Amino acid sequence: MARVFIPTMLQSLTSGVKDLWIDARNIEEVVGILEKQFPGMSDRLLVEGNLVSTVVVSVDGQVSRLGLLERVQDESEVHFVPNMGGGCNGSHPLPE
Amino acid sequence: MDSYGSKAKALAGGTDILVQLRGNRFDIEMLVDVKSIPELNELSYTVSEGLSVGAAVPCIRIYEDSVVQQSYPCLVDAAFLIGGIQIQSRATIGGNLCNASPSGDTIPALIALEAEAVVFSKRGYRSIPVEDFCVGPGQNGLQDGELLVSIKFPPPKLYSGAHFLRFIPRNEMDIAVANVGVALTLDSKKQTVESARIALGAVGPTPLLATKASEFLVGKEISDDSLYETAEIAKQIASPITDMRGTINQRIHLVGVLTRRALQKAVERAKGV
Amino acid sequence: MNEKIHVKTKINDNDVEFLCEARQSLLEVLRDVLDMTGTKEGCNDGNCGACTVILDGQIVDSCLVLAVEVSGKTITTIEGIAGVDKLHPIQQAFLEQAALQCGICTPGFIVASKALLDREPNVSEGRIRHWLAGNLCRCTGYDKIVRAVMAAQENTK
Amino acid sequence: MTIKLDDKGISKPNYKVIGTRPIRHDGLEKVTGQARYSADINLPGMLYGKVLRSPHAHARIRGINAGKALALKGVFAVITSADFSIQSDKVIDLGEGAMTNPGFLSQNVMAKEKVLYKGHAVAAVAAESLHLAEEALALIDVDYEVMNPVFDVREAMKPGAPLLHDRLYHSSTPFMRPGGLKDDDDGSPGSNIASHFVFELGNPENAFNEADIIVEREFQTKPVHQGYIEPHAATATWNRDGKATLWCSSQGQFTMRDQSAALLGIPASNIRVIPLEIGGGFGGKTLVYLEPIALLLAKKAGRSVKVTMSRKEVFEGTGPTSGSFMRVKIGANNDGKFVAAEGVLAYEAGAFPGSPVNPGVQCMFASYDLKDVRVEGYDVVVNKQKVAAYRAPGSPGSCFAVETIVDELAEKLNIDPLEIRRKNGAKEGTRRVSGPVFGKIGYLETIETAKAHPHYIEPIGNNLDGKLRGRGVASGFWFNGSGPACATANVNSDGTVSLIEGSPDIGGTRAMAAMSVAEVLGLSAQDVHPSVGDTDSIGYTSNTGGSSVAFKTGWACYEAAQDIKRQCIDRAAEIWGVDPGQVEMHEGVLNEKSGARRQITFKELASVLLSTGGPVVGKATVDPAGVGGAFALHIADVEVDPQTGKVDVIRYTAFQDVGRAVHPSYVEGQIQGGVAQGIGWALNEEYVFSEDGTMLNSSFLDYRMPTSLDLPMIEAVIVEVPNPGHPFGVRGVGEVPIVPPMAAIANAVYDAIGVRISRLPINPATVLEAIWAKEGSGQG
Repeated sequence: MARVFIPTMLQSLTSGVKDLWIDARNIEEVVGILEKQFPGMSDRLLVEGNLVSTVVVSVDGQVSRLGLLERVQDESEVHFVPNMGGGCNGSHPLPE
Repeated sequence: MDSYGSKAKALAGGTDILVQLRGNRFDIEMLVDVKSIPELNELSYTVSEGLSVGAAVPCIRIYEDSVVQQSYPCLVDAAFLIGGIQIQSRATIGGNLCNASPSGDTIPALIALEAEAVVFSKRGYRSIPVEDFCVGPGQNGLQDGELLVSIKFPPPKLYSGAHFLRFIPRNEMDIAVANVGVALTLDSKKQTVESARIALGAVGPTPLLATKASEFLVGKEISDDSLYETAEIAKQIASPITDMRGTINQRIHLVGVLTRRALQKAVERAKGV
Repeated sequence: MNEKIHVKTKINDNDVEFLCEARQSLLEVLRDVLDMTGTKEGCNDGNCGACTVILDGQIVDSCLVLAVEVSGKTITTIEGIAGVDKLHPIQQAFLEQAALQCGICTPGFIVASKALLDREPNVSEGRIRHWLAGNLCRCTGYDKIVRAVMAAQENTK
Repeated sequence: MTIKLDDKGISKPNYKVIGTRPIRHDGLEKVTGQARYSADINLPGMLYGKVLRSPHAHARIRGINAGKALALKGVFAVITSADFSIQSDKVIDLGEGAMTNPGFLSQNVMAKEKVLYKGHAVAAVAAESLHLAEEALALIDVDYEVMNPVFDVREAMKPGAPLLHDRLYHSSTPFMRPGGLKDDDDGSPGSNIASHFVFELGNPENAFNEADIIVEREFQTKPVHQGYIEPHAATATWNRDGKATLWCSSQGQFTMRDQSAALLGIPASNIRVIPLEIGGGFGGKTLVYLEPIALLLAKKAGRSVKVTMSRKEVFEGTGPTSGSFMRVKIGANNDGKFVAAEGVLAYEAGAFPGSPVNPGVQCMFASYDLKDVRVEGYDVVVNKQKVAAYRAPGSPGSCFAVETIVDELAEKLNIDPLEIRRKNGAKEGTRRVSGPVFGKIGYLETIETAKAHPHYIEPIGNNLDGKLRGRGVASGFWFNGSGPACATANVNSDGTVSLIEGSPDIGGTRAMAAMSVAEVLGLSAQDVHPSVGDTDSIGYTSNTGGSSVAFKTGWACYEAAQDIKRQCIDRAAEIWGVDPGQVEMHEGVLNEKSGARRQITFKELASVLLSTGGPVVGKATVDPAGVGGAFALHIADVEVDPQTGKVDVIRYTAFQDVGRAVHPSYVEGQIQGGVAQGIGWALNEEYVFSEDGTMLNSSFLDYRMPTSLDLPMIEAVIVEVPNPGHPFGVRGVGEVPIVPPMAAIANAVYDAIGVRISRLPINPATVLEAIWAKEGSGQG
């Protein structure tokens, strides 16, 4: 089971639930289970079956660069966070 | 130049005029390089006549001149802080004067030093006291066909001292928020002021001679109080505007601070400290 | 305005002739006519020093010199600072002291520093800072540049 | 690698090249004037392009008539927005991670229908000379219908404010969005707020009730520019087969290619971007401005075209960073422990959405261990230049606010300002407001180093000449970055390696890249020749940005070298007729582990490669996770002239955990440069606008960046807490040093004159007014 955190502004979809334990092998399954439990979630996280490009997944404190393919281990901590990576990832390209 | 009238301008150092031309600040048809005219390049001094600085003499030549350093340190103050070295290699106090900027960095020093602008045209030479030379922001008193030839400074008097100060937010490469030139002469005991000239810049449409403050100081004994009072009177003539470089309150306040500090330094110089 | 004027001058010890318009600056001619692009344009109004050259022994902003004014004069640009097989001590010091990052202001700083050390072989940190105040650098905070000029001064002794 | 322990017992690899200070590889060209920057390309028959810019801050374009300009002899092409391909204003992904809204980007490059700031590009010409192009611009008639502008972020948020975009999409997800337009049939009211979002941990509302003391203040900052000395320039050719070449300097040749291709509606592979030396970027060279214009002019004119910006155009036509309004409060108990914090940030995006408010809210409390914290951000469009990234985007403003309040808390609670930071400092396991916890970070080590440093221990010195001295400290945080990066390394027969990588080198990263390869192969740094590849000669590499290059590209170079090493081992095994497992490579020598124990040096092997099976080329593509955040702690001493309000910085020391300093000189340089920019931001830099939105100080004379006379020597103290997520322990360096200076100086000014200043810049007028307000007088 992985502990999945709901971003503050998506907690309106979860009636205030801030985090929950989900049994999933990867992020794709995490999002699927979230959607089942809290309809509307995948609308906010996915576009055409992929993570919205402004979203990245953080697993155990590390920003994953694999998106939905990122594997989730037992006891993993999963967050959906704004894409802050370097380079041109981000609506706001980051400087040197 | 005569045939082009107002469509002709003289090019000396070019550090202002070329920038202004690129910014389409005025419409001219002829730019005359006056650096090659020998008379405009002369820097000469005699004990009886004082100093004559050709209009095309660059600042670096002025402040590195040993006579100027010795006898007109206030002119060094002013010429030394125009732009960086690259600008000082080109910029001239003649150009500075003709540019007639309200904040022009040598002009209050020239006014304090009782400088006169020597002007030539087909009609011959005439002299204009520097305090009368600027007639408005960016406007000098030259008529069409007239050329500034040199600036003359009277010989320094015994027990006299002068100083120029400006205030800028950076330490170099900046335009004055306010600037002040002062010159004074003390009595033989070096205690009482016999004559004084205080000039202010960037606090009015043109650099100003602060007549009332200057006159107030005459006959006063040197003290913190008398200098402070003089500075307070100098503030009265200031009529600055608020712009991106400073506010009205800030500028008036700075006139007081700079006048006080410049007077103290001028007194030290007069006393030979 | 478009009529070309013939100018003879001396650049980096070579006699050079060029044609220019009256309105063209020395900087434009160096870069666009003579393809000497080592001299950089940062502001074109005399406030950054990137285009510094030595004109008859004095440093100037070449953007504020009309090309026609250099007739009969002597100019040194960044391309003329190093010897044929050896860098100038200032250039060497800039490399050793890591005194450049992006490098766009570097030619101006090196030319200005050379003029300073040619005039004044014993300069203080304060004098270096004053002399270089007309040259802007946005990368280094000047620390390593000032140290490089001080190091070059030691090395030239 | 050999691991040794340093005096603190921390293991430290025995590097031979990493941590040394070789002369940078591109240095000689740069000190002799040979290096070619963006404006240094002169092609045969080349035309000169210039851009016409809007004189209004907000106006509808009724029509553009370029007939007279085109009729001028020597003018070859005029373009307007009509020449650009039509772009959607909907949020779309450009691919390969570039998320810029192409509609807005296109309109920023060339205004369509409306101009949204003074300086906004409306047309461009190509002519035989620069002066002729400028003359032609003056002949273009643009018919404007002038509209009411709005400049201030708070004004723009009010109902009834002039709207920049009639149908701006209002986003309320926690994720940054590049902004977009609503559907035509969406009848919701218009707004200038492109995005509003909240992050919350715990229950700050309740937690504030537990506080013994709460400090709350409002802060304001102005737009400031990156101030790179090299103005933008782009040169393009467009062949008859539709293939184009673009020479420009940028922070990412691939970004320039992809953005240009999207705006022109052509395949990215039709454009080859050749990166030139870049004369400073600091975030400002991550967006296209002139590049698509140069391409279009070249296409239309049928000749190569160079387009350049003047300094005024750089200020007026490119992106500074946001002006901002912030309200921040922190509650603490009497022993100095923070119990709750809250911040509301409204950042100006300029004409199109995309301010750095999101990183701003995420960085602001990142230095502190807070269980109950709430941050809220607004991205707001105003009639100013579209903001671009600037060094640690978003963080300097919000950290200025937080670090000022932390200083006030320390003062009120009578706790040493470093101690209060240590007591509340973030460490491994601390949860950030956005949720994730920190891995191994070096904030506390940075504070401890500062505490023991002479600058903190030594007294500040006496006041001289009526000037008042003060000392201030402040912290800062930046995430650091990663991204895709590529490297290929060719072994030359002389035993050197030619290295091609994809990151434009702004401040010495080629040296870093070469050193990474040299370390692995046991070569000297000078035996590796690094260069930055063009878009056709190296794999996709994301921008030089986010403090990512030493991390990602350094990693790619490390892997490329490992690839070479593996191949060399295989080759030696082949030559010796042994199993590759029998060969190891150590410090540039290949050894047979047992048996004959033969040896061959890398250099010897390199000379026989062609006769033993062919060349060896190492390659690597990476997209690494494992980024380690950066913390900085700065100490500033200032001297304030209370009569003029002028502040001089007289001593400055910056402490920073860099993970591992690959080339310490350039690490110091990055720190010193960031500090210098921060001092400029703190004291004098700002965009000053007239009431009609004209930037009044669009020159280096009046946009007052520090000169050499305005700065002291800046001591950079490198702290190394290696990042376990990188082969060499690298974190990233360039950005975080700009974060603390504004607060450090504000705190020092407070120490000197006893007035808290909460609006930047802390220029003489501001200081004077603060002193007058304190003294209760109109003037001093």
